[in-house]
Amino acid sequence: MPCQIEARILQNASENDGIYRLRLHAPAIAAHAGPGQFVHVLYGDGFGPLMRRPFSIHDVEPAAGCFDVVYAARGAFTTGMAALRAGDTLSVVGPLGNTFTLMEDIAGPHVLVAGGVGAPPLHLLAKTALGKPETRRLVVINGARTSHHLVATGDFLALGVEVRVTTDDGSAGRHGTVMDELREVVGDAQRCAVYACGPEPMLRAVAEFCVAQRIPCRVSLETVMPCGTGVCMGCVVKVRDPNEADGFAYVRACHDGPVFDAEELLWD
Amino acid sequence: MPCQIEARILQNASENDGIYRLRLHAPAIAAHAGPGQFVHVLYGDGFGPLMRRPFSIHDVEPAAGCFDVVYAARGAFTTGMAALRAGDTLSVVGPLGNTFTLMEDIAGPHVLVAGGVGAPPLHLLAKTALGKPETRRLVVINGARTSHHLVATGDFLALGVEVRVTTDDGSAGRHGTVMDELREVVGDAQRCAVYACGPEPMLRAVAEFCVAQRIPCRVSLETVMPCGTGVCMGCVVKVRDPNEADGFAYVRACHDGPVFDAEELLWD
Amino acid sequence: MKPDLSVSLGPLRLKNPVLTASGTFGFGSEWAGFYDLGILGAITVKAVTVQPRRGNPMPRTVETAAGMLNAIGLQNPGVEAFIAEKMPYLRRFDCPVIVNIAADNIEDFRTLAERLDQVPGVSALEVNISCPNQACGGIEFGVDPTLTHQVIGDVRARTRLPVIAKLSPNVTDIALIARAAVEAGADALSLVNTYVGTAIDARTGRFRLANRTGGLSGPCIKPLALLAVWRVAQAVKAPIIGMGGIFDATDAIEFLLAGASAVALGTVNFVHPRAAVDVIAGIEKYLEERELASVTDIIGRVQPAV
Amino acid sequence: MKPDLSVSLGPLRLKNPVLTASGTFGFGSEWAGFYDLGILGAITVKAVTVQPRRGNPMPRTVETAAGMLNAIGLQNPGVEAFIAEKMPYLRRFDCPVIVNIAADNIEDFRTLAERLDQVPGVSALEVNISCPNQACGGIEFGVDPTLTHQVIGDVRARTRLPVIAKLSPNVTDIALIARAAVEAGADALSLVNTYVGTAIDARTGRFRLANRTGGLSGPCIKPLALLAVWRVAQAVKAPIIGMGGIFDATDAIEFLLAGASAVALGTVNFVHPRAAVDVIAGIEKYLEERELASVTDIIGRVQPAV
Ligand SMILES: Cc1cc2nc3c(=O)[nH]c(=O)nc-3n(C[C@H](O)[C@H](O)[C@H](O)COP(=O)(O)OP(=O)(O)OC[C@H]3O[C@@H](n4cnc5c(N)ncnc54)[C@H](O)[C@@H]3O)c2cc1C
Ligand SMILES: Cc1cc2nc3c(=O)[nH]c(=O)nc-3n(C[C@H](O)[C@H](O)[C@H](O)COP(=O)(O)OP(=O)(O)OC[C@H]3O[C@@H](n4cnc5c(N)ncnc54)[C@H](O)[C@@H]3O)c2cc1C
Ligand SMILES: Cc1cc2nc3c(=O)[nH]c(=O)nc-3n(C[C@H](O)[C@H](O)[C@H](O)COP(=O)(O)O)c2cc1C
Ligand SMILES: Cc1cc2nc3c(=O)[nH]c(=O)nc-3n(C[C@H](O)[C@H](O)[C@H](O)COP(=O)(O)O)c2cc1C
Ligand code: FES
Ligand code: FES
Repeated sequence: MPCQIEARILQNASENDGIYRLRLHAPAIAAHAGPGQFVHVLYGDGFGPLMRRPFSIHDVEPAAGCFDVVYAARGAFTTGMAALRAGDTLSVVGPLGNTFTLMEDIAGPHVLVAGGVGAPPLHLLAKTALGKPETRRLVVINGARTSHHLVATGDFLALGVEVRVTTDDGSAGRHGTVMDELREVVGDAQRCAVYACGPEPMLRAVAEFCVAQRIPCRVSLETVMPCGTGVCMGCVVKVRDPNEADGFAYVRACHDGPVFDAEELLWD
Repeated sequence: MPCQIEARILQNASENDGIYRLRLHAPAIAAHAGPGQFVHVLYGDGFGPLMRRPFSIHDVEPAAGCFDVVYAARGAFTTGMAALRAGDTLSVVGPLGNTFTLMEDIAGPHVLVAGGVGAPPLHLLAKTALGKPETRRLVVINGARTSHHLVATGDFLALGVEVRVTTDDGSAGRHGTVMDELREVVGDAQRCAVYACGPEPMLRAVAEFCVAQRIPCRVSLETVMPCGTGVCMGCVVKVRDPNEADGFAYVRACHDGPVFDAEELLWD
Repeated sequence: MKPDLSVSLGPLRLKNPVLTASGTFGFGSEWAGFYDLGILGAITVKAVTVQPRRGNPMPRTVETAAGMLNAIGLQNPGVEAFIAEKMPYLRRFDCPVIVNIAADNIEDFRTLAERLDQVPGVSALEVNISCPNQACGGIEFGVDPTLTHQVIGDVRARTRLPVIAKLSPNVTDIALIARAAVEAGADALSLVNTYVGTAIDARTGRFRLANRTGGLSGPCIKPLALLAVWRVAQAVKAPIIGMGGIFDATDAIEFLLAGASAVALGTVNFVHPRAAVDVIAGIEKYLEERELASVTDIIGRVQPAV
Repeated sequence: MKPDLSVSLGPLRLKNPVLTASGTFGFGSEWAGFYDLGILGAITVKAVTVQPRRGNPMPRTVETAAGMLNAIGLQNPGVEAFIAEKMPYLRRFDCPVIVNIAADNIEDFRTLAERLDQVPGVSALEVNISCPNQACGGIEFGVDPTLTHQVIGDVRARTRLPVIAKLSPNVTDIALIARAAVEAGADALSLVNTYVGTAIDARTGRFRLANRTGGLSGPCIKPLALLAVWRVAQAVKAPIIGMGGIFDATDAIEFLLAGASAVALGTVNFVHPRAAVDVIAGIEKYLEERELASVTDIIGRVQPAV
């Protein structure tokens, strides 16, 4: 059950080029948040920005009543948010959306494909998956444009999981894309499961590859989300629906997602 | 000639209950600003607030290239401005408007009536008047609701001029209004000149008193000022004009004022 | 003594004047975490059509200065699924349910009116005449007084429920449309629906909405909506549900002063899910501070500036 | 090579597409401190009437969400004083001067057209048909195609200057009015003028403007203005001067993409006095980055979203 909280900022610091980590005190959210879920954030009382923006939950410490968000300062909202300091407050609504759940009966590795600021939900997934009996092997593929754009690599390493870094320019890890690593990991490991979050072209490549290879795959999608709570129908994604004309329907990314089975999705 | 400057904030600190002093680095403005003139201020790139707000120039240090504004945090704009810190920038347009000029051939005192946040232009007037041959005697009447609402009293005292404080509740100085002091100062001093700035009801009382007593009087008026530069006609005040129907015209407070001769003004 | 917040919208009696605006509150079921829906004056649900509607392609919304454009395209499960799947939940609350009905032809409006007439728990119909009429080459029903009269009259003839006409503000003279709706039998008027606008992405050179145009809502339209309400209040006696950019109790009071008997909260629900709670409390406080016994003491009471 | 910024507005050739919007730039003389007026594509001055106008009582303006309402009431010194006192200054700059003319009866429009026809330095007339017509019981000229045709036709017949019709957006179908203006001989169209709205002070229970209603301008109206421009561009061939909430070069480019041949800066002048300088530079940079030879390469070139 989502709730609305004026959360105190415990920390809001730069991690990498334009990448920030925000720690918020919001016990009611920290108590329930699962991997893949997000919070809908607003700062200021003015109308610029007017609308909330969604951010995935990167980490939770239910005991301390706090959770972390990792975000990129891109447009007006996120650069404005980056200027806030510890002690300021931020209005958050959450936790929202569905969760990544660990797929069952996976003999091979669970492969988490994290592109750029798509890393946060997969970090929380990795953290919750660790130690569970179904998690025999966990591989994180952590890609970005350059080493400066890598997100959460240190956090993944700190979890002690296997991390394979790729950068488009070779400035860190493998010179290539997450797809190169994915093909390799899948190649030597049958019956794996894939979980992905990142920019849309990457997600599409991962999803189409997995569908073609019959590898079970879940992806977390980003769309513009005016309400985040399922009431406005502004955030829909196209999914297969044999009962509908042309075989597709629009479902809410905020409420029915953001995590979808790659099999269901239709890409334009 | 007004100019537009991205001015660096040198200081922005609370002085009294909700009263702030802002020091800005803006040499082109500091070099030319006179008493009664104002700057038109904007903060942020967003549209909330959208419009600039006018603030009188309280003090200038042309040599250091900076000037001061003293303001009350009231609405959205001024409370937002109060949250800025040294090192931040603020867009200022100025200096704008006409100036208080010292009236000539005044045998008695020049009486400066400063109500609440009307003090700033009179502070700069007092500072520039000091030492001029025509300034034989200078009396500042500095009024406010309570001692917590007094503005610039310390600054006036530091100039070494005669300061008469009044508060509505008697928490500092005389228990009464600036009008009580004004009547007293005028009573024992013939041929004085009055300069006033403050809330409209006070200004009206001062102006009507002076007109009735045939005391030369200049008042600085506040109206909503969308442009501050004389182009929008949004800030007008009603002045006598025998050439117009009904004997009045509207003139721009920002460009033809903000300082007007009390004789000219018509109060509704 | 607490002030009396209750108001009447024709035959409909509300415990307070704060409603949700259609399309911004879904069918209520997502709101359980934020507050008890029973506190609301009434719930207005998302537009319902005869057949299910899939809605428009994405992108469907874009933020603009102090507002947003939407082009959802009336996505909804259709009237039968609404009655079967959504009404049971809505009936649980101590709060009238206003069903917003939409159609692109008169026949569908008639069908909806008849079908919903006897459904338990439905308290009123809000007729969304902002849709383009297929039979008239895509011109909106609500921009033409004759079409407005026809739709409202036909709905009126087919239901015993109170009929609320939801007016489009995209017209030269909204009072003219309001009069047509009232003459055709509308018990109350809702205004305003969204203002039609667009957004373009200079970087890509493309429209930002797949549908090209969308409806503008939020604080940016408040000055326009407030005037529309005042003008209609001068022109007709029917009670008005005012909306358009209401974000807090002060905004709501402005609409009441302009002549609205009730207000609806739209876009604000996305930004402040608990807005209705705050607006109801804020209206009560305003009346208390002024020692007014009833909210009806401020309706339409705006005075000249000077 | 620098891109070519010049555009044509019918017979009027401008060195770049950036103008000032009438009423937001006075008669230019206050701007000397900010930049050389000669950089502008054209200067459009404040509305001029036959007789001097004192304007409305205060308050005349109020800030709203991302916008402002104004009810200045056409305060101006009258056409004779304008010619004698304002034109000499304006003639000094290497920049066409467009004179905005306003009247509440047809006779005055004719008088203004004849009087200004031969005044040296006047490059075009912009006919402000958003004023209420006294002879028609206060209905705005610009909301009625017949009245629009009459005013523009009468002005057209009395001047050899290019005639620009400035359209009101407070209409059901702005393309209809645009067509009437073009048929009557308008060389170009300016749109939009302000949207009529109001503001109420909940604390005092009063209207915030002495005039009760005012015209809404600023970023809040941009989505509406942009659509108006696009619609008119689809309907007529006449060149369009687009305006409404333009605050930076990106906004200006959006209007050009929507089909405006030039843009005018209004409310932004109050907030960013040097806006015109930045907008001209920003358009040039945009074209350079895309290796486009001329600003005409983007006019009307908006594409579907997907
Ligand atoms: C479920 C979900 C989880 C997300 N998690 C993260 C995260 O953990 N870290 C992170 O850095 N980013 C995350 N994002 C993206 C983040 O919401 C956008 O980066 C942010 O909205 C950009 O806002 P802006 O104003 O700074 O930039 P803008 O310049 O406004 O926009 C930049 C991009 O964000 C998109 N955007 C704008 N408004 C919204 C909105 N209301 N909802 C969604 N997208 C919008 C725009 O279309 C544009 O592509 C997530 C998005 C979704 C949908
Ligand atoms: C020439 C001049 C000099 C001024 N000097 C000072 C000063 O030295 N110190 C000081 O504290 N205040 C000064 N003011 C007043 C100051 O401009 C207002 O207090 C400020 O605009 C309030 O803005 P706000 O958003 O915080 O409050 P709001 O809640 O927006 O408004 C509070 C009051 O300010 C008025 N106001 C709003 N916008 C404007 C505007 N654009 N122009 C003028 N008034 C507006 C409102 O009508 C209202 O009465 C001066 C005003 C003028 C006209
Ligand atoms: C996303 C969205 C969907 C809407 N859907 C409907 C609808 O289905 N039927 C309707 O009559 N109005 C609909 N509206 C209009 C609102 O009910 C309301 O009239 C309008 O948004 C103005 O109010 P606001 O500014 O408070 O949002 C919708 C508005 C939005 C923002
Ligand atoms: C204070 C003010 C005065 C205006 N006066 C006039 C006028 O005299 N004649 C006219 O045609 N338009 C007038 N306008 C309208 C503008 O020219 C312009 O059409 C409108 O403001 C929209 O542009 P903007 O949003 O960029 O301001 C005025 C606008 C403002 C804000
Ligand atoms: S964001 Fe509103 S339904 Fe998903
Ligand atoms: S504020 Fe615009 S003319 Fe004075």
